Amino acid sequence: MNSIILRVGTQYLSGMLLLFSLYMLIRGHNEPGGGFIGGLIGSTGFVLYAIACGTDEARRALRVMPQNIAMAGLGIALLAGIAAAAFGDALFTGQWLFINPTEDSKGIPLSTVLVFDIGVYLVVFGSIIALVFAMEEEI
Amino acid sequence: MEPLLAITIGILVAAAVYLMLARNVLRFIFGLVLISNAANLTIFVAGGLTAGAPPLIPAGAEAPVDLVANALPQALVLTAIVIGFGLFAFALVLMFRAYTTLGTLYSDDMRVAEPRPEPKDAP
Amino acid sequence: MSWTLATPLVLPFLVAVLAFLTRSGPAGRWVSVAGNALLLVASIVLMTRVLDHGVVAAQMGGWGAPFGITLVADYLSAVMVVITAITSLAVSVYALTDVGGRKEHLGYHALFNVLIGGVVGAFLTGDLFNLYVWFEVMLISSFGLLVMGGTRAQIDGGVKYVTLNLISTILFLSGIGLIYGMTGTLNMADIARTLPQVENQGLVSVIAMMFMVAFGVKAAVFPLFFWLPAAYHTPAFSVSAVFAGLLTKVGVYALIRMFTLVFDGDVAFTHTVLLWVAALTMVTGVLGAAAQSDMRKILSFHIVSQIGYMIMGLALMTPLAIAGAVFYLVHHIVVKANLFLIAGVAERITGSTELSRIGGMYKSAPLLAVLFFVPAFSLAGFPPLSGFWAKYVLVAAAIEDSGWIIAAVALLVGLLTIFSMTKIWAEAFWKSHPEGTNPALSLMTQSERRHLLTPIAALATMTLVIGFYPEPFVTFAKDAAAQLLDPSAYMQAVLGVPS
Amino acid sequence: MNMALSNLLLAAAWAIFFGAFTWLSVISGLVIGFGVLWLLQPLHGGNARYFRRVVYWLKLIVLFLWELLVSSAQVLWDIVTPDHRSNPAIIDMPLDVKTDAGILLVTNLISLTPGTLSVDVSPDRKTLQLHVMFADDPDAVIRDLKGGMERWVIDAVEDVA
Amino acid sequence: MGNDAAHASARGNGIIGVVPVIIALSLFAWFLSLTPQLSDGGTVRWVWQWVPSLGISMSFLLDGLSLTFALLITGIGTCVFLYSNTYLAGHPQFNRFALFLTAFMLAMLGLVLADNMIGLFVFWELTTITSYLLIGFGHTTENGRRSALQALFVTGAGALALLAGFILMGFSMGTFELSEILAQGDALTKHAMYLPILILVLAGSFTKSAQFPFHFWLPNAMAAPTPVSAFLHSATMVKAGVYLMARLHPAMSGTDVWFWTLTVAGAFTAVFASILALRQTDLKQALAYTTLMALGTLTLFLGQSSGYAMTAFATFLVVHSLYKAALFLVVGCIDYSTGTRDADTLGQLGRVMPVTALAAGLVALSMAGFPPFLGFIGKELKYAGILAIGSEPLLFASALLLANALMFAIAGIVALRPFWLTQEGEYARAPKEAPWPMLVGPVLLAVLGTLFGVNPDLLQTTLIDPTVASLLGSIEDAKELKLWAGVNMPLILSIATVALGTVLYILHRGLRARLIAITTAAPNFDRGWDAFLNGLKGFAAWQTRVIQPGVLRIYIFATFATVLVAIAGTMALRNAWPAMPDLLAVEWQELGLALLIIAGAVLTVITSSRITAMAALGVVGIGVALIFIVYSAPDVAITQLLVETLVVVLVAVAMLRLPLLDREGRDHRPLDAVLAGAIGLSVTAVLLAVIETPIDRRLTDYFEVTSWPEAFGRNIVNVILVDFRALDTFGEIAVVVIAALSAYALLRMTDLGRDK
Amino acid sequence: MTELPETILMIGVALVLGAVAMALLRLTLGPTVPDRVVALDKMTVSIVAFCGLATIWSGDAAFLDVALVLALVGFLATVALARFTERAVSRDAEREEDTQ
Amino acid sequence: MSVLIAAALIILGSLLTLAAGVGILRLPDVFTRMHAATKVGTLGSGLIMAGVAVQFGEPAIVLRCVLIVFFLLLTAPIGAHMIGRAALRIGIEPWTPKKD
Ligand code: NA
Ligand code: NA
Repeated sequence: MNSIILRVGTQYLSGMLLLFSLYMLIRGHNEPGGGFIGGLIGSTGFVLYAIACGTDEARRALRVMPQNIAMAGLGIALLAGIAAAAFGDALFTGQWLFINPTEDSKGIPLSTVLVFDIGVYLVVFGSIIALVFAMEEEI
Repeated sequence: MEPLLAITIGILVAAAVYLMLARNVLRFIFGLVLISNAANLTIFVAGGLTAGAPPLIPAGAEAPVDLVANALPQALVLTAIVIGFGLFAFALVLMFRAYTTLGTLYSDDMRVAEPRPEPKDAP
Repeated sequence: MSWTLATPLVLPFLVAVLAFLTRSGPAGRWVSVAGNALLLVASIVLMTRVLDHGVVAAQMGGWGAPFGITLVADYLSAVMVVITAITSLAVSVYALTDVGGRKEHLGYHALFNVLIGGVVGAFLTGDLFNLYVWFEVMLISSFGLLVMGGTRAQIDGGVKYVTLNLISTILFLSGIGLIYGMTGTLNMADIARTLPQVENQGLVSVIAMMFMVAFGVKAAVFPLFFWLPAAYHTPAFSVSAVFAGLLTKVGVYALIRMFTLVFDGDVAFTHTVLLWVAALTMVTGVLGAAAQSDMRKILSFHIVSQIGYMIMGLALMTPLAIAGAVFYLVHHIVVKANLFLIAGVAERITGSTELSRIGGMYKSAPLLAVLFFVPAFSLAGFPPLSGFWAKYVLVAAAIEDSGWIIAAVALLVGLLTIFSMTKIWAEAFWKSHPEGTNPALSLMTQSERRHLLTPIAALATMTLVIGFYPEPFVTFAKDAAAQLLDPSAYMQAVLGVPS
Repeated sequence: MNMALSNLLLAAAWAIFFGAFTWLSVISGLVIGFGVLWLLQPLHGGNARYFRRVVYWLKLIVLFLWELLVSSAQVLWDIVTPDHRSNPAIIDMPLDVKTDAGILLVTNLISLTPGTLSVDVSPDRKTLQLHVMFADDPDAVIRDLKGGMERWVIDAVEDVA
Repeated sequence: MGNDAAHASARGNGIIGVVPVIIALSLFAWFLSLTPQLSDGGTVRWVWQWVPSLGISMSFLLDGLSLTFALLITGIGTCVFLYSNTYLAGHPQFNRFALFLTAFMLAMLGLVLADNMIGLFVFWELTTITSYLLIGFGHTTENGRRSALQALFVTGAGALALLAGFILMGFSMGTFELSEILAQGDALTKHAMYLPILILVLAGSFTKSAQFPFHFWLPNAMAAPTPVSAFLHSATMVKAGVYLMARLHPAMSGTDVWFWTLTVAGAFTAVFASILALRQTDLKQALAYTTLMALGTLTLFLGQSSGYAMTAFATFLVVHSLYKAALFLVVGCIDYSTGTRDADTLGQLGRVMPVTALAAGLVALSMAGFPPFLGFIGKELKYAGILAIGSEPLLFASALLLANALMFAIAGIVALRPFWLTQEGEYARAPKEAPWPMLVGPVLLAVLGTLFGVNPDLLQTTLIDPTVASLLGSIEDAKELKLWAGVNMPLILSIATVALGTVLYILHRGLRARLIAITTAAPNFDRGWDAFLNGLKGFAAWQTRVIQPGVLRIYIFATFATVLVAIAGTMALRNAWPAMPDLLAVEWQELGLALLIIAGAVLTVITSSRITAMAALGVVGIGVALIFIVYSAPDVAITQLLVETLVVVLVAVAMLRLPLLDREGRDHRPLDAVLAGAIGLSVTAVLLAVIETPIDRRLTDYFEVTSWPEAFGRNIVNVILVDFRALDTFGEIAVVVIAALSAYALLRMTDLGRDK
Repeated sequence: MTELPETILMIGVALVLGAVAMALLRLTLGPTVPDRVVALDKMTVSIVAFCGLATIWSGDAAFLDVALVLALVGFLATVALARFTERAVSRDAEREEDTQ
Repeated sequence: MSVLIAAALIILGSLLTLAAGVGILRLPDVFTRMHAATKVGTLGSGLIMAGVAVQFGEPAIVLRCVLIVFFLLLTAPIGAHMIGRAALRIGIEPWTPKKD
């Protein structure tokens, strides 16, 4: 797409989209958002990139094959579920660790649930990019 | 609202079915999008509608203070939407590939896997 | 306990991920084989557990039923998982030769193992929406496997397969929505407990019929089977083998599960419909096969006709009949998958599966002839092969239930099955090759022979074992039927309270 | 932009003194911080660019909003009145702004101010193709834009050599 | 015709050729050793529980009847194996042949020994399969394959009826053990299910024993190598049906249905077959038809219950087996040394093949029923038996007379002409005496025939009495076998037979011409078979063209039509209609949203512009998203909007290479519209019915109170997705990955071009 | 914070929905592809407005996230469609159809 | 006080949104329609967001409103540019009043 305006706009927008997607991912457990939404938004960042600057450039920017990202995401999500075995719990039982909890707040949560959501993010992100890129390269 | 949505869904389905019955498989794709939406709405409606109260627990509270929307159907619909998108995307690519390989979007002309019987086949 | 149930479900996905990330080298395919071997072990462990404890259930995520998702295995589920593992192992070995590097690099092994994962999930889940999810997992991976190769026939078959299956999927999804609207739950045992309290029981029957159609498409019953003969003869042989063996059976499994556990309130209506469906499926399927002249097309239509037998068992709804259906499921998966694998070898050495273009294998490939003879005549129901017992139990059940017509139909269809099987036998094996060539197994390399024939031989052996020593299988099927007809144990295991 | 950074730091400090990140504390912090920096200008090698830049930015924003409001009225009027008294035309405007950001800003702001719409930028980035709703005097339009919007943008984002 | 003998060479087939002979011989010896225990009508039973959960066991019962059959099977088997080791010497597929033939013999043994009906059925089907493989031994010829299929299909069809009969009998009598059923006396004949059982069982027997009208497969089965014919069609397979009728005789006979069915079918088959036999010029074919005649006669006798009839049955069973096997083998020898079996060509072999000629002569005399051969006694008993028939004895006697006379003639044709009359054609090779292994059989059997004739009570005590005992319960009922029973009706009939037979033999050529004329005019069952097959194929093809036409649109239509019938039909039948909803309660902004969605849907349908369709889909998506917003589902709304955006993007990309929507004219399909409308209506109806029931929120209540305290999340929807129902979500992302991979593979996989 | 009067919001909703309806009408009428695309784009922007109203009406900020996402991503569809229009016609595939 | 401002902003914003809709419908060609959609529409949504911000006043919400408006101002013109250039490239002539 040989539009200067779009390309320049994309410079700012795709960055913002990626940033925003991560934000949606992190806050997803307590407010609207989460892995799906995050992943979808993140992928639109690269979709825009591909539309504005062509898939070759977008692929170079991504560096990794999108399907590998997606598969890795699936693996991460699965491991997050299997991790429960280490604690003698059933598959996909959330494991939580709270850093410096105080009496009023639980503290900063780290959990397999978040890892799972990250897996979801990567899957959605990678899959959609793989799809759109492949399609883009057909035309 | 539920009855109105029931009717709306019915119309969506009717439109979708009509499109899916078309000769041009692209219309099937359109129908697929419509009917997926109809299915998602069905779950959403069947789970009961609550206006203006998202299923979020306000900070400081242990649970929603007053009635909030039914969260489970929302989760189901969300899942269904994403799955539906996956299926849609594949179907679209398939039809695309069908056109580039078979040279047509008209299902009547897609007779490779099941060729028209030659006259000699007749009893 | 919970991991006994979870492991067979988790393994295939783990294998898929590993196989995909190692797809560039030859490692991927061996990961797949090893993973499926492990799956077999896990499934056998599960089976022993089920044999000891009856129905076993576990709550994923540790959230109690009906709030979390339950994995549950009764005899039926357990045996289906075992048979799935056997089939997938056989096919993954076969694929070592049958599936080329290009497909592997595009992720064949990932798709295949995710497919298996979906199948296992469908057999093990006790949650209706979760069942939908596993159906989708199977469906989408089957889409991919079906069209992988990109031949024109595949694309065409794919279009039909995809469109028709998507319709059933949507129907399934909507049905779940409606059930949830009526019962407020998704756990199948919980639904079974709640559904009788719905006052509009007529509506329950309507939903039941929606599910019958949705699963009917998956199971390829009359008049919803179009997609199967349109597509199953097009993909790689290992793919069509696993499709023929497993996919439609998941539909049958779902029908059995739903119409013994959940929709048993209006048997007089629903199961009468099922009986008609069964009869028509048997007949139309077998006649369809009689009209074909391509090995895989014949076999594909026979899947349809055989599905009819299983539905017949469900429709009669007597202990013996259900037992027959279960026995038939197991027998048919082994036999049918094997026949497609054999078709693959035949195509390899004769150059086609079109009967008019091949022949001479009886003379020059006697081993293959034997390996074909066993499953083929088992399918035709000749004693003492597995198919005979499957058919015997069902016909006996029908006669016991004074179902004269369905019994007659079952027997007649059996006769026509003989007709098509002998057609393949006479054309592909007895008749000399039209080009006068001698299609011998020696046309393949040593390793090709090992990869292709080992699974075939193994499955054929199973057929013989079931045939010559059916007692344990029959008793098992009878116990499974007892469990299915009295779901109290199932509900007890899932909900923890006596229903 | 290190000046901007220090300005932010000062604002943060200010807010911390108050012990609360409220609107009041933050904004007042920014203003006061700006003032302090301006006082200490010599300390920073006496370059006034940052302060000019901030002023230009504010100017740009304010003027833009004003333009937006004023000329919206025109379009609104044309929309609600039955007859179209507009006299649209496609006109080319030479571009002086160079940087990517500048071009984006100019084109977007022009598009956002009713009556003018940037349609395309020529590949050589020299001319901007505009659709103007009230193009009774194209030269006047171009003059206004170059003297107004583009000027302000250049001031705000580009270093005048 | 001698294609199977063509491979022949003097040497045998090594150990493979000998093993079957040893097996058969040792079995024969073993059964022979058992005769003393059974001569007084006793039995030996052996049981192994096979499938107890189905009441199916591997139980074997050895009594007079089964012993007789067992001896015939193993004895003749020995001769045949010895014979074929030379007959097929050096044949490339001899090993399979030996395997199949041995398997067949064992299956046959199992059949006659089995006491459990299902066990019997298993062996019954095993004989079917093995004979299929044996008849198809000449598998490279179209005819060989056709005959094999025909035999398999006809007998297989009967077998299925038989299975049903057995199951029905088993459930009716409460056991599958024949001995227990036979022990219950006339319980079966009195049972309500007797008639269906009888019909089903007879269907099995008649097809197997090629009774009219199922006779046509047997002559075609002569495509098999001669030794196979000798074995299958003299003593074994075709006699399985007879055996079954005999086996069930105690439990099922004595009713009018039984009497008339068996007597008439048997008599008709006998006459009909012997007439057709006279027609044949191929010796083997001629013998095949005389086999039919014999089977008819045996069936005829099984219709009765008199001691004479039973004795006649037992005797003729043995007689026929002996001479028929011998004759087949003789014909084999002729074929082997001359390369032809054509009666008109053959002649003057007596001098070159003296031993064969001798054997043939002896056997033929027995067959023709001359004293002092066993055949004579057999014939006398037959007449005695026929005269003992309760009703219409003379009619059946004359039928039998005609049949016997024809048999007499055939005997002449087969054993007299080739050896002693003038040869009228050329032989493929110079004829010479057959090698000794091929002669052992015929000679031995011929000698036995003579021996038993001279010394009947040898046979009487060992086989006949026990057989009759197992048919009628006690050996007292058995009539005595005598060469000279004084001048009586049977003797007169015998003389008449000889006279008529001689006449027929002299005239047989002329008769044959006429017969051919008649029978070709008469309906031909063999051609009927072809008609049946073509009909079947035609019907199958037609049906498949109708329901699997290969047109996607029809498939989709049928599927949706089924959906409609399922939903609307059930609603009507089960009266699940909802109450009419109160639509006035709707608020205007809700109506607005609904109309927005509807407008989008309608626009998608009516437009023929792809971009409009795309945009319209976007409208629907936006409308649905609005509904999600209004009804408090922000997460869903966001997802919906994002997905819709991506849908538009993907479609917009794909469209760039796709053609216009409509090739010719607008897309207007009234029928589809009707179906679509009907489905839409029924969906609405179902939904209205569902929302009548208030939603039970117990799951959600649980999630709301546990979401934060136990799952540490305030966004309940997200907690459900990643924790409560994480397994769903996992499956779902698997779908997404695989969708991407599949689509990618689909786009990247270039046609591997393996389809033509 | 004091509630806004319901009527104000309802008027707002009515006006916004009215705008959507008009956009829909334009979408239907066309006549050119860009017209339809503009209409769709306009709808997206209107939904942002609608989300604002929903936020006040429900008193829940969650709907602002919807608006946020839409504001950021909504134009992607516009871009894709615009590009389709441009390319499709420059490929001269369908001037006679879609641009009518 | 803030309620009144919020109300005013919302009504005004909704009116502008509607006006944009009317413009889309009534203006003569795609370019003029884009004028209405891109800016009047954006302005309308922007005002409504301002209303939301005023109504709530909480930093988090105000920040989000600002972001929304910012994103709208950033994306809307780009979309408009894409459509406009597509329209030009497929040869749509700008409408001009009949000079008579
Ligand atoms: Na969807
Ligand atoms: Na879906």
